[in-house]
Amino acid sequence: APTDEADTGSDASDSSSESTSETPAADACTPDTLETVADGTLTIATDDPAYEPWFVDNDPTNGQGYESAVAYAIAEQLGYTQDQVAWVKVPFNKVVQPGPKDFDFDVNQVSITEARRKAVDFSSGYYDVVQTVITNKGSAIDGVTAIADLADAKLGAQVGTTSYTAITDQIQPSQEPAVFDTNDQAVQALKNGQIDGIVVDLPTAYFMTAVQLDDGLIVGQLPLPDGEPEQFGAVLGKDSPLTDCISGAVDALRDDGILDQISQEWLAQQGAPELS
Amino acid sequence: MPPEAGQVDTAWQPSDVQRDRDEWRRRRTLRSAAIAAGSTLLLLGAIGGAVVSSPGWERVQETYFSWDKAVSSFPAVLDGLWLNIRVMVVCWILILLLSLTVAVVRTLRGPVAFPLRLLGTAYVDVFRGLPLLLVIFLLGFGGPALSLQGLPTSPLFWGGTALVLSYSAYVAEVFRAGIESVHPSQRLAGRSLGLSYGQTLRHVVLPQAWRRVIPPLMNDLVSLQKDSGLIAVLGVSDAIRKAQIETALDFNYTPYVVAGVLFCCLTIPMARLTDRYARKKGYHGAGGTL
Amino acid sequence: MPPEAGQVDTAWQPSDVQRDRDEWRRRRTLRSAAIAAGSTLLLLGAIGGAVVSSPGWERVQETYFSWDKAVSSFPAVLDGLWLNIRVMVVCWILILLLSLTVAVVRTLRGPVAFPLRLLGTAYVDVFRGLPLLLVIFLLGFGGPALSLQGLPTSPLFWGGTALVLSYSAYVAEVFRAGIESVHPSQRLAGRSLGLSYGQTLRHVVLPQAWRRVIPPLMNDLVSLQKDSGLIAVLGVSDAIRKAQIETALDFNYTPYVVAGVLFCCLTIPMARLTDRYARKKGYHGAGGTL
Amino acid sequence: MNTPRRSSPPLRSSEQRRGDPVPTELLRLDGVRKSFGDNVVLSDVDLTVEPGQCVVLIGASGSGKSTLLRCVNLLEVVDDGVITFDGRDITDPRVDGDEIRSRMGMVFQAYNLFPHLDVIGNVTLALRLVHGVKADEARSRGLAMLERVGLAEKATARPDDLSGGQQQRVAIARALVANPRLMLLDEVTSALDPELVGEVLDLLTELKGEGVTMLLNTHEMGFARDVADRVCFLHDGRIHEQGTPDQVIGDPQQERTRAFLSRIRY
Amino acid sequence: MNTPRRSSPPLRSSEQRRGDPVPTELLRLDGVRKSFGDNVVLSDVDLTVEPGQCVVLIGASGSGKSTLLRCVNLLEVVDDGVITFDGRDITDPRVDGDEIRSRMGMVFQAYNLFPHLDVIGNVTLALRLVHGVKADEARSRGLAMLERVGLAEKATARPDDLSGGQQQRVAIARALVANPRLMLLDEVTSALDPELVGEVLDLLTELKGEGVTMLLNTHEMGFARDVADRVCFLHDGRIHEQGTPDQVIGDPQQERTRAFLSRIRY
Ligand SMILES: Nc1ncnc2c1ncn2[C@@H]1O[C@H](COP(=O)(O)OP(=O)(O)OP(=O)(O)O)[C@@H](O)[C@H]1O
Ligand SMILES: Nc1ncnc2c1ncn2[C@@H]1O[C@H](COP(=O)(O)OP(=O)(O)OP(=O)(O)O)[C@@H](O)[C@H]1O
Ligand SMILES: [Mg+2]
Ligand SMILES: [Mg+2]
Repeated sequence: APTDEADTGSDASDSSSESTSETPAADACTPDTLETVADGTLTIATDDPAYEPWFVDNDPTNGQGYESAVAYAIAEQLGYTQDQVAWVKVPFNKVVQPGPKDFDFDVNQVSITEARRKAVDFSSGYYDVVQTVITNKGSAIDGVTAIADLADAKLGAQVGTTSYTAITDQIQPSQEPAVFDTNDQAVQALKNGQIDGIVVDLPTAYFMTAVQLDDGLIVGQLPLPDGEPEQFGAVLGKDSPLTDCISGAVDALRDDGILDQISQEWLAQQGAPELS
Repeated sequence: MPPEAGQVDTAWQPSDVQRDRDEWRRRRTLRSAAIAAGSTLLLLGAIGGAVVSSPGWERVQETYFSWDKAVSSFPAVLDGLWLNIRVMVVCWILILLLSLTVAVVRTLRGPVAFPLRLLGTAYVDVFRGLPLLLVIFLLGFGGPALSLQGLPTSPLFWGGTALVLSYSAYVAEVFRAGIESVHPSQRLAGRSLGLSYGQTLRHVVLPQAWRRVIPPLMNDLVSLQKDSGLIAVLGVSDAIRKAQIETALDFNYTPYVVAGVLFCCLTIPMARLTDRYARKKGYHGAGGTL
Repeated sequence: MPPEAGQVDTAWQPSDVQRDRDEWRRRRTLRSAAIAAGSTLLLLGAIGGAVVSSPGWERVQETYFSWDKAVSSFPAVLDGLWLNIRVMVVCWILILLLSLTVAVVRTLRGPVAFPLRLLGTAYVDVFRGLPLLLVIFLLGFGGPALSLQGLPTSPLFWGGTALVLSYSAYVAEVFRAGIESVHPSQRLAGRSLGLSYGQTLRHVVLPQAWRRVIPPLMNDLVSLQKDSGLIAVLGVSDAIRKAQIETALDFNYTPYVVAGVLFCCLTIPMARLTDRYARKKGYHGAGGTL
Repeated sequence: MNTPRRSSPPLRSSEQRRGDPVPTELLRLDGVRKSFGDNVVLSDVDLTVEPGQCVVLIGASGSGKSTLLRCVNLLEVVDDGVITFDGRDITDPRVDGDEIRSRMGMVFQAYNLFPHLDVIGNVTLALRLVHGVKADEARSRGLAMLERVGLAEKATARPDDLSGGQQQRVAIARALVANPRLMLLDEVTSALDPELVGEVLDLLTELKGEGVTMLLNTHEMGFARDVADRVCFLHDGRIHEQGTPDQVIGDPQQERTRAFLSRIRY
Repeated sequence: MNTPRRSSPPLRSSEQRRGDPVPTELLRLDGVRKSFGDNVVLSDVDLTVEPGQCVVLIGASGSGKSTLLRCVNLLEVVDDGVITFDGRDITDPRVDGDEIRSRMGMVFQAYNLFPHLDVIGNVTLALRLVHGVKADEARSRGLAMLERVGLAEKATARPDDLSGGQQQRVAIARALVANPRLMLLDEVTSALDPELVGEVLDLLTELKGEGVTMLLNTHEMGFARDVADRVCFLHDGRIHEQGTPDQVIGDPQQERTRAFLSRIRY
């Protein structure tokens, strides 16, 4: 299952806090010099199954979906062609384990946090996360506009996500949040009326309300904790030699507006009302 | 009434009294059986009816019992099942070996065997106590992370090791109960023939223990078959994981049901065969009409 | 050499020959025990040494055995364990009741009981065959989806039902083996006293079957304790789920180990107590020095 | 051992049947047949036992002695024939077998005590469950019965801790405690050490002296001679010879009886 | 039954000991003592068995007869005293018990056949495993032995399908097939139906006629009288009286022996 999560997002520009320079020399980051696991090939990992709208049809190789497109863009930025990119399916638990890795980096909606940096490296963030509350029409929290009104709700989230932390830290409901292995199990529970609402990132919220729920609706988005954006970043092995290059590539994509372009293409762009 | 002496074996005919009785018994049996069958069916029907006529049934049926989805997900799930089967077979053999060793060690007596017994007991206690998932995590991720020379990093290797270690602790207890259920006089009879401790164990005690532990072993084999899927957390795809992947495409849970049916197709014949085998090997059974 | 007749019981002193032998045996026992203990320690030491001196040990230690993380995650994991315990206790009672009923039904003979027996067999086959996770999915999500009047939608209710149904199929087989291991003559003895079928079952067969099934029941209880956590997929948090949540904060897996240790703290005393109980209840054991 | 039997509470069945004419025989078998599959174990067996009588079955192993007793105790369903007990056809399928069994006492070859209950528990189980006697009274009646078989001090012992002879005496006490109309005893001494045989046979002799009706089978010809009112020789499921012990054992008329008796040597 | 014993292959131990002076006694117990916890079961037992002799132990249940045989078979470790077998002190802890046991044959009270093996499998198990006889030869020796006990046609039957007497004869064949120097027989007829006792005792009488050395215990006084060269009366773990059968059984000197014999009535 995909996993994101964080306490406090770190700023995109200083995300690779362990790297010495923000923009490494471009010539150090070519397919010839990069110490990838397979020479001349960029091996990218994600979980199986991979969910929309981040991937489409559980097939990362088709370049469709936000993260698949970003991954190919990073590869292109580093000078790899389409067919020099290999995908491997790696469960999330394995990505963050110590030990040798059989991939160069992993994209799997993983939120960047300082605590996690003790275990893995992160690239610069490639997506700014907003946590959103969704529900079914007519539920107990239909029409809620203030966070305080969610206090008695039974909310659900996926395990290991920052959405869960958002419930416990920001909403602080009286009922213990329900934690699910995957988002679609949370959706099932919502349909059954076992929970009142789900907290997910905004793009997933759009996908769920539009596709998975018959009469789902977005209640609103949670305000950013202390104003800092939470970001998804690519995950690399601890002290990976590639971290700086990947971060450089992400930064370049952001600066060139390519990330925005990809986001326009794959993620619904309407905002949601912010809960007070 | 009674038949003539001398023609009993060949030409016995039931007396009138007996015919009456037989008739009465036949009618009563029929009636009772009909009542039993009827009430069973009624009960099942009532449950089924309640389910089918419930407001949510249509949605449940679509989500869990969609024929199209079953057909389309079948190949993938079957493919995953193949992994379960291979893991199960290999691990089961290793489990039998390891658990038998541990069980034998735990039945040794005397001060000489004390450290071994202690080791066996500690092993059983710890690995029976630890959740299998944890053992798989520790070995499956921790093992390769140690980067030990000569040991493979394959998730199948480490996941299999975790399964074997965890299950052997359970199965060792089953074997121990079996060994302890063989009457001590059998062991004495073996020793008095000049057989050594090991020979007696091998040729006298274990063959008898073996028959008695078949039903509980069967239980463990069935659950191993299913737990073999837990090594999916290490990144290999078993039937359940494949079902999950299929489910993610359109959030239809039918593939899980397909996996369940496939599992049943494996375990039910296995259970029936074991039952027959156990019975042939002389389970007498306290069940009876009296 | 031998003592004088008449003073045997009170004043027997071993003869010189016997003293020699005792001395020789004592020395040999000591030596063998030392060898056994030594080699055991050596083996464990070698494995431990290899692990600790491996290149990846430091990272592994940090990831799995971090003291700070253990302390910080302990309260949450303990809180989750409380759920496991509650679920386990309630479900275990229900499991014993249901499985005993099924086992008794499966040992009935005669045509009258045929439909019941069929039902019992089908139940055991299906629910033993289906992976527990699947049963939890089907009932935990499918059950509430039916929106049946009068039934709660609580995941604890439906998850508990799934556990009870699944485990009872296993435990019923254990009970059945136990019932069938009671010698038929015991049943006859009961009936000949005028006890009815049910009274004989209740007062003669089951008390004897009970002692014999304690070790396998213990196995099942231990695994129930751990599988009780599977209902976490329905959104309630058990010890393992809590550990997972803690782990997600910083990708440190120590909370899993904390959960494992807590589980062991529950199961090991339980196992020791059952062993003692089973032994007191007259397990003779084919183990012995001969 | 000195509690006279007649001081026990009156028998249930004789209360029920008050007023009816008392039939001369307590048990009557007419043309009883029993087979297991193709194996015809009993055929055309006629036999009567009068109240107070002691009838002894003798015959080779496999001749059907145990099967006959089990049929009378309704532990087996006969193929044909009528067994009348206390004036009632108990082979009728409409009869409540539990009730009939509760009025007989049966003791098996291998004593079949319940290992999970102590001695007094074994003796009082049926009293409490079947005869509805309160725990207190059951206990005192059980103790009195144990006293009578000389085992009062073993009341709280486990059956496994008793010698074979003691176990068998407990089994007899268990069968006897509910004042059965008829005692069925299936080779009650054959699993015992020879010196323990005596104590059980002594007890039976005593019971016979007290007027307990008994149908039993044994290999102890000396004992059969001493206590039997009538001896029946079974061979291949048929009664070939019956009469007083002196007739059947002392002076057998049939060739088969003689052959059987000669094989029992030591 | 007509294969003479001496045509069997020569005994292993007599080959090993060729040249040594043959000791007059085969088995000798000196001051043997055995206790279980506080319960002293044997004390100060002296006994000798000469080759070809048949020594019979008699005594009440619990007097220690089985324990004595088990001590000789090294199934129990004595507390004190010396047992000499074939000239060697077998109570010495340095002795290889398996090797000693392989030169004795022991038959138990409750016959202890292996239920998972067929009859021939039971008989040949030790031949193959202990005496290193090839499967073919073991089989033919086993069959010859079964022939001798009159059960050749039951070679492939399961023990559970045999009658008690047949089972016990198989157990004797199993013990005898490896040509033991000494046969130990622990109440081999006490679990049998009286008419089956005869066939086993006949076999033993025959073995005795062929010169097999036997140490046995029995409750069949008639048999003891017929075959024993010497009878030993055990009481409370001590040998109180020994001598010829006519002396001990016919004309016991000790009060205790008389009391014991009088208790065995039928
Ligand atoms: N439940 C049964 N099923 C099949 N055959 C049986 C059953 N019970 C007894 N028999 C057969 O019936 C025959 C008579 O058995 P039964 O036990 O009545 O003999 P018996 O005279 O009591 O012998 P013994 O002196 O050995 O006790 C035997 O051939 C036996 O194999
Ligand atoms: N393994 C044992 N542990 C403890 N006590 C034992 C053991 N074996 C025998 N005994 C005790 O030793 C005593 C003698 O037993 P043994 O079996 O030698 O008697 P026996 O003369 O063979 O009697 P029987 O004629 O009943 O077979 C008995 O009191 C018995 O309880
Ligand atoms: Mg019988
Ligand atoms: Mg004995």
